[in-house]
This record gives sequence, structure tokens and C-alpha cells, in this order.
Amino acid sequence: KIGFVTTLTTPAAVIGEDMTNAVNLALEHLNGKAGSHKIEVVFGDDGFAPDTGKQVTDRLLKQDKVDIMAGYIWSHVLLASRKSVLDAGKILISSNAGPSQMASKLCHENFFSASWQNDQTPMAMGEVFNKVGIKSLYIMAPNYAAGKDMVAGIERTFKGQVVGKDLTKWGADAQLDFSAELAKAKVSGADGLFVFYPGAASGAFTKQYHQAGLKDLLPLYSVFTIDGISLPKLQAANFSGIVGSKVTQQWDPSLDNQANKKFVNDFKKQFGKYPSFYAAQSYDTINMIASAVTAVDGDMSDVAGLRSALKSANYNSVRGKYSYGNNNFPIQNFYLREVVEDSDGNWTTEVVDTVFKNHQDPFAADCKLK
Amino acid sequence: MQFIRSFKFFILASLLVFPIIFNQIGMSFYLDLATRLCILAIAAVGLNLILGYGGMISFGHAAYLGLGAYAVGIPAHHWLYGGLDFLATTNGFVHILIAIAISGLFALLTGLICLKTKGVYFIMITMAFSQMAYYLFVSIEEYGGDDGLVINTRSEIPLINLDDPIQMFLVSFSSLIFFMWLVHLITKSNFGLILSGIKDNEARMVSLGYNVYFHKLIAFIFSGIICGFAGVLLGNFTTFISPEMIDWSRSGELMFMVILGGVATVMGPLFGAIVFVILEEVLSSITIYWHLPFGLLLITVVLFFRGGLSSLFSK
Amino acid sequence: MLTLSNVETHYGPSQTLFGVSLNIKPAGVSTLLGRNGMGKTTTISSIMNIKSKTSGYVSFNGQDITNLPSFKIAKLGIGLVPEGRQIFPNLTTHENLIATANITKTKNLTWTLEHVYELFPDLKSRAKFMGNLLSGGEQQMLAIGRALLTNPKLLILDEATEGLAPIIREKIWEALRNIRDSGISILIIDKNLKDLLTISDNHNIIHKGKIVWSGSSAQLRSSKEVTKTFLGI
Amino acid sequence: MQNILKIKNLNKNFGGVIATKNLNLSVLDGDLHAIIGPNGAGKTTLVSQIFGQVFPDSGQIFFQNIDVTQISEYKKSRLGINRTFQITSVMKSMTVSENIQLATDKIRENSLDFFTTFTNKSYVLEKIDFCLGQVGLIEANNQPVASLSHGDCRKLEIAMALASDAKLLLLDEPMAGLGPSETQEMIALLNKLKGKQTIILVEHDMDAVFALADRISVLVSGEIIATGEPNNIKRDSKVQNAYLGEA
Amino acid sequence: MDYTLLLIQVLNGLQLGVLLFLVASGLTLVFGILDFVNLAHGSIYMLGAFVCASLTYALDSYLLAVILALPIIGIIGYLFEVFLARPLYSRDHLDHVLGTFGAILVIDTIAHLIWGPAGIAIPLPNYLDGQIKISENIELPTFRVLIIIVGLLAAFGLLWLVNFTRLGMLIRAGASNRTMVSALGIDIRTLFAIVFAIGATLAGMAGMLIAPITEASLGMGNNVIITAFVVIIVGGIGSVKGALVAALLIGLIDTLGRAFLDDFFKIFMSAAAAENSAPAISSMSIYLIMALILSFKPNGLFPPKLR
Ligand SMILES: Nc1ncnc2c1ncn2[C@@H]1O[C@H](COP(=O)(O)OP(=O)(O)OP(=O)(O)O)[C@@H](O)[C@H]1O
Ligand SMILES: Nc1ncnc2c1ncn2[C@@H]1O[C@H](COP(=O)(O)OP(=O)(O)OP(=O)(O)O)[C@@H](O)[C@H]1O
Ligand SMILES: [Mg+2]
Ligand SMILES: [Mg+2]
Repeated sequence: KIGFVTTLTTPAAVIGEDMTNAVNLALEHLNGKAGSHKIEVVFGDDGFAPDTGKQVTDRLLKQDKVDIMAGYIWSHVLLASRKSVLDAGKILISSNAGPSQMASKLCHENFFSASWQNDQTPMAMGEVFNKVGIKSLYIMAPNYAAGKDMVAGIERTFKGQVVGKDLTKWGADAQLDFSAELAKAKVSGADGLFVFYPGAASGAFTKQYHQAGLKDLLPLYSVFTIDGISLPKLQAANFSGIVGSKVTQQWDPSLDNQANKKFVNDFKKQFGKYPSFYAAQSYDTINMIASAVTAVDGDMSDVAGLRSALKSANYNSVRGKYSYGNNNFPIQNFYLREVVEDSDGNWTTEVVDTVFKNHQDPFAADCKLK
Repeated sequence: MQFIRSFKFFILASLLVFPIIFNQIGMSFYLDLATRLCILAIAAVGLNLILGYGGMISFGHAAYLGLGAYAVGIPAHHWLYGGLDFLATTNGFVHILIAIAISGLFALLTGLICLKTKGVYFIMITMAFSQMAYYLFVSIEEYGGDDGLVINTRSEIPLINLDDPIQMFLVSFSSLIFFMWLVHLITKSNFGLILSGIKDNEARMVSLGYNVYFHKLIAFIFSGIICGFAGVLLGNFTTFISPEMIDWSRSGELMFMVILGGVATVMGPLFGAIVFVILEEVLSSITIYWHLPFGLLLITVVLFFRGGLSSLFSK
Repeated sequence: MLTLSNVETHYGPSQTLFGVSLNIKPAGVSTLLGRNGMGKTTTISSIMNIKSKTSGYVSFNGQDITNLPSFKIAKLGIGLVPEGRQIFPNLTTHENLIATANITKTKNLTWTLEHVYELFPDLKSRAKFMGNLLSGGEQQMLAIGRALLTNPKLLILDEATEGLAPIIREKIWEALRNIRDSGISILIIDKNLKDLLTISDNHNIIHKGKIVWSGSSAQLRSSKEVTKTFLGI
Repeated sequence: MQNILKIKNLNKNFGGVIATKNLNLSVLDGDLHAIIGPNGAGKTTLVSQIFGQVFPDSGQIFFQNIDVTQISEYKKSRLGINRTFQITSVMKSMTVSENIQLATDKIRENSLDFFTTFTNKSYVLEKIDFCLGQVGLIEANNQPVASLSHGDCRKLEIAMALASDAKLLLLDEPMAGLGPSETQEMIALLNKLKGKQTIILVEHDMDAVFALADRISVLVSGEIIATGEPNNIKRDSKVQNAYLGEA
Repeated sequence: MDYTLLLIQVLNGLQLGVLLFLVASGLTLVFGILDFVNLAHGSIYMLGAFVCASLTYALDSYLLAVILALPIIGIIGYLFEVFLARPLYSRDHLDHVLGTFGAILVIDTIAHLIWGPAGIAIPLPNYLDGQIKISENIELPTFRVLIIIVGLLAAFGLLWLVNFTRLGMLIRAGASNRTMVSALGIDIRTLFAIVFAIGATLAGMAGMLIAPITEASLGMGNNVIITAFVVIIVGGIGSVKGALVAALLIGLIDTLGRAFLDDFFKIFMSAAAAENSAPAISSMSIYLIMALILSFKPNGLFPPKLR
């Protein structure tokens, strides 16, 4: 029995919906079974707030008595819920959030990431800038922990100069009108614009970028902003300004492996759109758990067995083969993707380059686990 | 009359007994629920003192809950990770003292300004100050910023072990009873009478020779301290504190508990908290669209039960 | 003109009017007398349907107005000067007068803004002041002026001269006589019995929610017993 | 006898409306001093200035020889001044007796008593009985004020002023809204109080004024045009023109 | 400093202010004049955006969609008044707050059910989608300029309506004493319903105008409602003029703060400290402003002349 915490209400529920779809698809592909054992997933809604997230985690643990906790889009929700799960001696798997604390100081043998550590994706982007020859950069991100992580990640690898940086208001009354920042960016004379606007803000941002007519002046590079969730919407409104913009990620619908093809095709068939990376990671999460459950032959009290099975990452991940570092974060490839139009005329992304091969996050050394 | 009194007693008794029984038969989740309910009810009782009896509608009381919780979290954080040695402690009494001092001080300072205004202006300015506290904690990275702060050790109080859920619950429950009694006493006193006079006709109270501003300030501070204390319990209970808990929507929830239950009544805040917490729990586990029936319920209560739920029992 | 029969009114569970029946003749002044708290204002509120009645029947000019909303009753031609003035504090004196005025059809109206300002010159000099800044007496004048400008067929004055200086009071009586003579009927509540006896010839005494006596000025003057028991003088 | 209140050269202007103009007034201790004058003459404004709700533009007010011009109202009532309002101002949602309680000095002095229901219980209870008895509201004791008729509210207003034991009572049109018989009762009541407390009475009911007042001042357009014994005032032709009319 | 940038930012601030005004003016009408606290005002703003979005796709024209959506929102506002607001007028503010909070939950969930959690982006016709060259190096998106113009027109129309017409007088009179207005022969119920519908329409219009910029999304109403309340409080409740001034003020402060605060802080603190504190302070700025103004003017900048 798996508890899966995601966001099902508030505008961020779009992500939750995508993840839920992917989880259900994974279960369908597995026929609802891990080996011979039935898997059941109980979803919980974190309401985009850490304390609600913790509350729902407690409920899944204590009332629904789940064996494994998974999901978690948001760093702060994960950080808040971490203690409850680990104190209960249960396995915790993040399907998205990857805060630096959990990769270093707070790493734990029972915690696994099915996604990435926050810094990795922007680090890949920084590397892209160096390769493409971008000298000056303008950065925009929301003013919260993950936003700051992203900025820090870029600065870790980017060798040029950051000419301007805006941290915008986030939270319940997040800022969605970026006219002031875009005006500043426009006159800053930077070679490129790097942004991080996940969830509901992404649509608003990309649209205004499009409307401000910056496509040719200031090419857009983003992480976790333009994805399978926002693209159909952007296309419906025909914001062609973002076609050609660049994104980095550990996964892409165009990755050429058996598992991914099946996943992407079936997802498209069922839900009529490309899966997002959230969906891909959730899909992986379930498969990963299934592989571990099979390994211990359904004995969920065998936590050590589960642990070592998970650690081996011995399942068909849609991102291809990867391994786990000492802090239980993946060591994996990162790709540069570009927004393109596919053969049916739908907007999607396509891998144009591999930025990092088997990249490990920079915090692994701070983790006491071996 | 007799029936009503015994009904209230019945509510209190079942609030004490059922969670423990549930816990013993392995449904420990309900114990947590009850603890949480008691803690929120304490905050609602504190808010009711000024909102219900004093007519000061504060839309910023979640700030005190947050301050109280941070008064547990910050000393514990330093105790674990070093820095600011004079603060670093896990002693529960010190935590409570800090919480009382900080929330009292916050109430005093903001009250001095807020109480110059009235009515909706007051509502909004209290909200403004709590939002400032919110953004302040968001910007302090040492304490986790908006990721929040995980409280790794609970307050230590002699003879009591807050790590034990049952004891945690009993402490919360008895604090709730204590504060309900205290506020009841206050509202029946001279001061309480004066407070209701001020709520009704402030100008006339001034003409009668009362220093209205001062009395309001005292009540405001009292109420803040009660919520601050509830914050200490909340911090110990959730072992996690984030600026999110200070957000205006949380202040709103406290307000709704009080109004839903019935303002200016002893049991009102408790009724409100019970209905609010339990409904939220029950409805949200049934459907993610639980806001719909919940909203309809609120509207129904407002339209058809004047004076909140406790009006059902008052006649 | 205005007829009440067996009107009963409750405030919550407690009954205030116990079957009030009243008949107000056209083109004359009628009074409603009684001690404090006997139900005078409640009777007025019941006529205007500001306070809903439990039972009974009210008609105006032969039309049933028992359950009509207040604004329709007012439109039929009843002008009200309420107890406690109740002017609009956030409107200027001028706006108070014209906001609800019925002065659009220019022809043949008894009351115009000029008339009112003529009657109460003090109001004219305060025209641009907010209503709540006026003195108590000025507010009373404003309330009367406001009701007159609806050009009613029946004018109801509740505590018409409360707080007015003797000299103004004289003016009001004078004005009411003129109004009466112009064919408008008047129902008045006031404590100045002496003056009422001269201006009106149809008196009704209400006691504990019932009309206990009705009659002319002469009858009232001669029934010492009645005034003693029901009015205390 | 001594002056309890002395006003020197008081001026007040409301954006062009002169409400008080170079006003001088002395009130003797124990007197019932009536102030009469046309509507809008500035009587209420004068009362408000004495009580500290409105501050004068210039001039001084002395109460028992202390300059109280700038002292705010809640302190004034502690000094022993109290007033009633022409436009009724009471605690509507509370009961009649609670209103009186709030008006008693004992409650005010122990306002920070958090745990006991009225300190000096017997004193306060007596006070309630006495004050309500004086105005004839005893039966309404436990009724919420909102359910009182207009006239009864006016009586409560007076009862609250009585409860404060003020040395100087400012009564702004106490008879307004009272019926004829109640007016008689009020006159009787004030007659009883006369001598015990100094009273400034603002009133348009001339029967009452002439029956009660020791001295009368006539205020017209913010100025005092005459002060004197009732009989002299009655005969004063200026006063008759400005205020009394031919009556 | 770069003056063209400053000018652009001022225009941006103006545009934000105008939008805030449209939301706040409806709120101030309903609140200041009908004395009804409507937390759900923001939900109507959201409905405006969603209805307009759906219609834009159905009719394939943004302008037609707006023209059709405005009366729809007006009717929704009217129904809201009849079923929820009207029974609550005579109650105190707390009941309004609770009831309309319930309404928020209901409306938001219904919107979630109808439109799904994803926002809807609204495409603009080409003639609105471009840029206007104001001078050599100043360009502004056409649509934002349009917002400023429409907003200001609405503002002056409303000011005129409330302050200089008999209807306005009656509305204000009704606010202070409903019973009396109807006892003097005015159908106050219908009048109030109209005012409410006007307020709703204005909010809906703001939603329709913002949607092409951000997008129609769940929760957009709850973000705006608090700011709108701040605006009417700073301006003085019930004062349309106050709402206009305060909305522009807050729009400007918010925009300029975001744009220039970090540069400004760098004058007297280290770059790192400035980069850290500027976002925190600029998020707080509107609350700081409100607290500051209220501590000197407890009834806002333009307190309506009331008792
Ligand atoms: N706050 C104010 N602002 C402006 N004008 C005012 C204010 N208060 C009173 N006035 C004006 O000052 C004048 C004096 O008012 P005041 O209330 O003192 O009169 P009054 O003598 O008590 O009259 P009344 O017998 O009618 O009660 C009036 O014309 C009134 O309009
Ligand atoms: N809102 C109310 N709620 C409950 N009771 C009320 C209310 N208003 C009036 N009453 C009661 O109804 C009775 C009649 O009141 P009403 O106001 O009609 O008296 P009135 O004859 O006009 O007296 P007055 O001369 O004092 O104005 C009074 O006993 C009063 O207590
Ligand atoms: Mg009456
Ligand atoms: Mg006066």
C-alpha cells in the first residue's frame, strides 16, 4: 500500500492531476500488481502548504496505514513531512522535490529521490550557457527556497556575468504580472534570460515574455517552467514566442528507450497530451516501488530488503538506466531540450544535446551515509 | 436548561474520552486530530476574547500561533545546531515564557497602532502586521525561510513527556479547559463588562470616563498571549513550523471557527473548532472537492442559524 | 383616508399592538397621543410596513396596503417624518432634500425646494453641510422638509417638534395649518397637547397597544378623567 | 457662593459656521443654570466643549478653578463632570442595568478587575435601583436596551448621568422625547437634584426651564445675549424676539 | 538612472493600479455603500476571467467574448445579491465574512469542476497583441495601454455616477439608512441589486482584462481580493476617489519597488544584503504602506464624510 502526496486543489493541482494520471497509468501497466502482490495507492492532497502536507502524511501513515510514502512536488512539503515518515520507520520516495538539505545534512537511508536534486537541472543549464557562449545573463525566479536553489545552481556552473536578478513574490498571493521585471531585463543588455517559474506561474510568465516581444532580443532558457503541462495551453493561445526556447531536464518524451516509448504513447493515447516530467517521475516512482516489492516478495516489514532493492535502481526507468549515489539521489544524465512542433502539429520538446553524463549532485559529499 | 448544561458537559467529556479510546484500539490518528482540535480551540478562545466580547475583529491572530511555535522551534534549533547560546534550550518553561513575552510584545506594539483604527480598518491593519511577520520569517533563511523549520526535539517539562501522544493530548485538553474557564471568568468581571460596553458604544464609554484605548490594548495583549501559548503547543504537536501558518488564510480560519461556533459565547470557539477540524478531515478524505459541501455548510449556518452553532443550544 | 383595523404587532415574542383600529379623515389633522412606550411609533411603523404586522388590515384611499412594501406605500402618497429624525448623515442638506424628492413633474406641486427653504431659512444657509453636522433642531427641520418634498397626500409626523425652539415650533404649527388647508391630511404625534388641541380636531389615545379613546378637541378638554389616566395630566 | 465653572472668551468655528463667539459664562456651585437659544445657536457645541469632546479654537474653561480646556473627555468625567446626549447614546445591546453599572464610578475605578463581577456589589446594586427608580425604569431592569421605546431610552440616558455622581451635570435636552406626564416627572426629579449637584440644563421646553432654573443664559448665534434670573429673562425683549416668540 | 526605464515602469505601475481600481471600486461600492463585506468579490473577478476565456475560444474573438461576458457577470452578481447578500445586509460584518467565505469555496470549487485546475490562456487578436511605440526607445504592449484607458474611463464614469447623480445620492442615502429611503418611496432593494451587479461587472471586467496577460486561473481571485481590500482601506472605505488614488499609488509603489528597490538598497548596503532584503521588503511594501497610512490617518486617505 502506497501513500502518494501531491497537490490536488489550488491552481497547482494541474501538476497533481498529471502525476495522478501517470501513477494510474503505471498501475495499469503493472496490472495493479508488483510480482504477485497487489499494489494500492492512496492519494493525499497537500493543498500546496507544508503543514497541510504534513497533516495528510500523518493521516496516510496512521489512518490508512500505508507501507511506503511517495509523491511530494514541493520542497517545503517534503521537508515538513520527512520526520513523520522516517520516524515511523517507513520508506519515503520523492517523485519531484529535491531540496539540498535532504541531499546533505538531512539525508536518510530510508529516503530516495526518483527525480533529482534541485541544483542539478540549473547546473546543467549553466553548463549550456558556457557551451553556447552566453556571456551575460538575466535571471528571474520566485523568492522561495527552491527558487533560490535554482539561482544558486546556475551560479555554480555559469562562468559569465549575471547582469540582473529578480526574485519575485511567491506563495498564496504570488506575483503573476512580470511587466516591471521584463522591462528591466529588456534594457539590461543580457545575452539570455534564465527563468524558473513552476506550476501556474509558468503560463503567465511565458505569455508575457511572448507579449513583450522579447523572442529575438533575449532568448529564453528555463527549468521546470515549460513542460508538458503548459505547452498545450500555450499553443492553444498561440504564443509562438516560446517555440525554440531551451530547457534542461533529466528526461524528455523523445528519449529513445522501450519504457519511455510505451509510457509516452499510452499517456498520449489516454490523456490526449504529452506527459510532463512530473508524470514521468511519478511513473518511475511506482515502477521503482514495484521492483522493490517484488524483490522482497511482498514482505513490507523487510525495510532493509526494500532499501537495497530501491538502491539498485533495478527497474526500467523512462529516463534510461541510472544509479543512486550515497545520499540516495540519482546519478543520471541531463539533456538540453528545445521546444518544437511535432509531426501532428503539437508543441513538445526534443532532446538536442546531452549536457551531463552521469551527473551527481554537489551535496552528496555532505551526506554521512556511505 | 439542565439539558443544555449536560449537553455541554457531554461534549467536553467525549472530547476527552473518545480520542483516548480510539488510540487504544489502534486508531491513533484520531488522537492527533483531537489534539490539533484542542490547540486550535485554545487559539479560537483567545481570539473570541477580543473578537466576540470586545468587538475587535483581528484578522491576524495566526501570527501569534506562529510566534508561539517559533518560540519552541528557534531555541530548539539553536540547541541542536549551535549559535545564539543564550537562546538555545529545550526547557519547556523557557519556551512558554519566551512565547508569552514575544506574543505579548507583538500585541503591544502592533496594538498601539492597530487600536487607533476601528471596524474594517482594524481588520485590515491587523492582517497587514501578520503579513509582515509572514514575510519576515520567509526571509530568515537561518530558520528555513518558507521551507519552514523542523522542530527536532520537543519542549521538556518535568513529569510530562510531550513525545507521548496521549500526554500531548492531555496537556492540550487541560490547557483548553483552563483557558475557557479563564476567559469565561474575565468576561464576567468588571473588565469584561467594560469590554462589552466598548464593543457596543465606544464613544459613550469614553464619555463615561473609561480609557477605552487602554482597555482595548489590555484585552488585545491578553488575547495575543493566549494564542501564543496555543502556538507553543502547536509547535510541539506538529514538530514543524512554517511561515505558512502565519498566512492570512490561517487567521481567517481561526476567525471562522469563532463565528461558526458563535461569538461571545463560552463554548462557541470549541464548537467552531470541532466542526471546522472534523468536517475538514472527514470531507477532505471523501473528495478533493470537499470545499463545495463545506462552503455550502458555512452559507447555510450563516443564513439560517443566527449567532452560530451555539445558538442552537442557548434557548 | 387611512384606515387601520385590528392591527396587531409583535417584537419577537412580545406583543406591542393589541388590535389597533384607527380612522383618519381626509383634509384634516389627526393626532395619536399616549405615554412613552405605549405603541405610537410602532403603529406608524406598522402602517408603513417598516415593521411587519402579525394580523390586521390597513388601507389607504380605499386601497389595501397591508402587505405592500414600504416604498410602494410611500409612493401612494404617505410622507413620513420619523422619530429621531433619521436624516442621511453622509449626504449634504441639499442632497438630503432632493434625493428622495418627488419634484420631477413640475406642474401643480404644492412643495418645491424653494418653498422648503422659505419655511426653514436656516436650512438654506447650511445647504452644503453634511447632514450629521447639523444641530438637533436643524436635523428636525430637515426631516420635515424631506418629507414635504415627496409631496404626500398624507403627512405623518412622529415627535414632530422634538428639540425645536419655541419660535420654530410656532412656525411648524403655522406651516401645518397651511398644509392642512391645502388639502393634505396629517397624522401627528407630539407632546405639546396645548398646541395639538388648537390645530387638530380628531384625537386618538393609545394605551398599552390599544386605542382607548377617540374624540374631538372639545371632548378631550372636557374629559379630565381621560387625560389623567392615559396621559398623566 | 463659588463658581464651579468659569468660561473665558471661548471661540469655536466650524468651517465658517461660528458656533461659539467670545463666550463668557460663570456657573455658581449648586445652581441649576439653564441655557436656552434658537436651534443651531451653539448650545450643544458649548456642552461638548465643556465636556472635552470638542476643543475650542481659543479661550479657557475652568472647573473648580483648574484649567480644563484641553483635558480630554474620559478624564473630565473622572474630575466629576458628566453629560447626557441630545441624540441618545447608550449601549444598545446590553441590558438597562448593565448600562447603569457601567456608569457608576465604582466600576470605573476598578476597571482592571479581571476576575470579580462588580466590586462593591451592594453599592452598585443600590445604585442601579436608585437611578432606575428615579426615572421610573425599574421594571425594565433586565430588558435589553434595544427593546426600549424612544422615550424610555431618553430616561435611561438621564439615569446614567445620575449614576455617575458627578459634581457638574450637563443635561442636553433631557425632556426631548418624553411625553407630557413624563416631562412633569422629570421636572420633579430635577427639582430634587437641585442643590445637590450643579446642573447645566439645555432645553427648549420653556415651562420646564422657567419652573427649574436658578439662572438662565440665552445663547444666540454663539453669543450670550442675556444672563439672569428667569423672571428678567422672560421679560427681556431681545430674548423674546430671538427665541421665545410672542408666547 | 535610466529615465526611459523609469517611464516604462511608471506606465506598468499605472496599468496595475488601474486594474486594482476596477476590482477595488466594485468592492468599495458594495462595502462602503451597501455596507456589505464581500470576500467573494475576488471570485467574481475570477469568474469574469474564465467566462471570457471560454467565450473567446467559442467565438474566436476576444472582443466579442468581453462584450458577451460583461452582462453574464452582471447577472451572476445580481443573483449573488438576491440569494446571499440580501438576507445578510441586516446582519453584522462577521456574518458577511463567514457567508461570503463560504461562497468563495463554492464558486472556486465549481470553477475547478467546470474548467479544471489548469489555467486558461487567452489569445489576443493581432491588433491588440503588438507594441505601441511611444517614443524612440519606449515601447509598450498595446494591450496594456488599452487597459489603462479603459480603466480610467470606468473610474471617471463611476466617480460621476456616485457623486453627481441622483442615483448616486440615493445609493449613498441607502447606505446610511435603508429603512428610511424606502419609507420615502424608493425601491431600495432593486437599487441595491443594481449597485451590486455594477460592482460585480467591474470586477469581472478586471478579470477579463488581466486574463490575457496572466491567464484565467483558479485562485486568482483570492490573490487579488486582499490587495483590493488594502486599496479600499488606504483610500477610505466607500470613497471611489480614494479607491482610485490608492489603487494607482499601490500599483506604482508595488511596481517601482520591484523594479528599483534592490538598486536603491545597494546605495547603502552590500550587494548581497540588498539582493536578499529587497524582495522581502517589496513583498511587504503594500502592507507597510497600509500600516503607515492608517497609523496617521486611521480612516484612510479620503475618509467618507460619515458619522
Ligand atoms: N462638527 C461640526 N462641523 C460643522 N458644523 C457644525 C458641527 N457641529 C455643529 N455645527 C454647526 O454649528 C451650529 C451649532 O450647533 P449646535 O449643535 O451647538 O446647536 P444647538 O444650539 O445645540 O442647536 P439645537 O437646539 O438645534 O440642538 C449649527 O449650525 C451646526 O450646524
Ligand atoms: N425593537 C424593539 N424590540 C423590542 N421591543 C420594542 C422595540 N421597539 C419598541 N419596543 C417596545 O414596544 C413598545 C412600544 O414602543 P413604541 O416605540 O411604539 O412606543 P412609543 O409610543 O412610540 O413611545 P415613545 O413616546 O417613547 O416614543 C415599548 O414598550 C417598547 O419597549
Ligand atoms: Mg415613539
Ligand atoms: Mg443641541
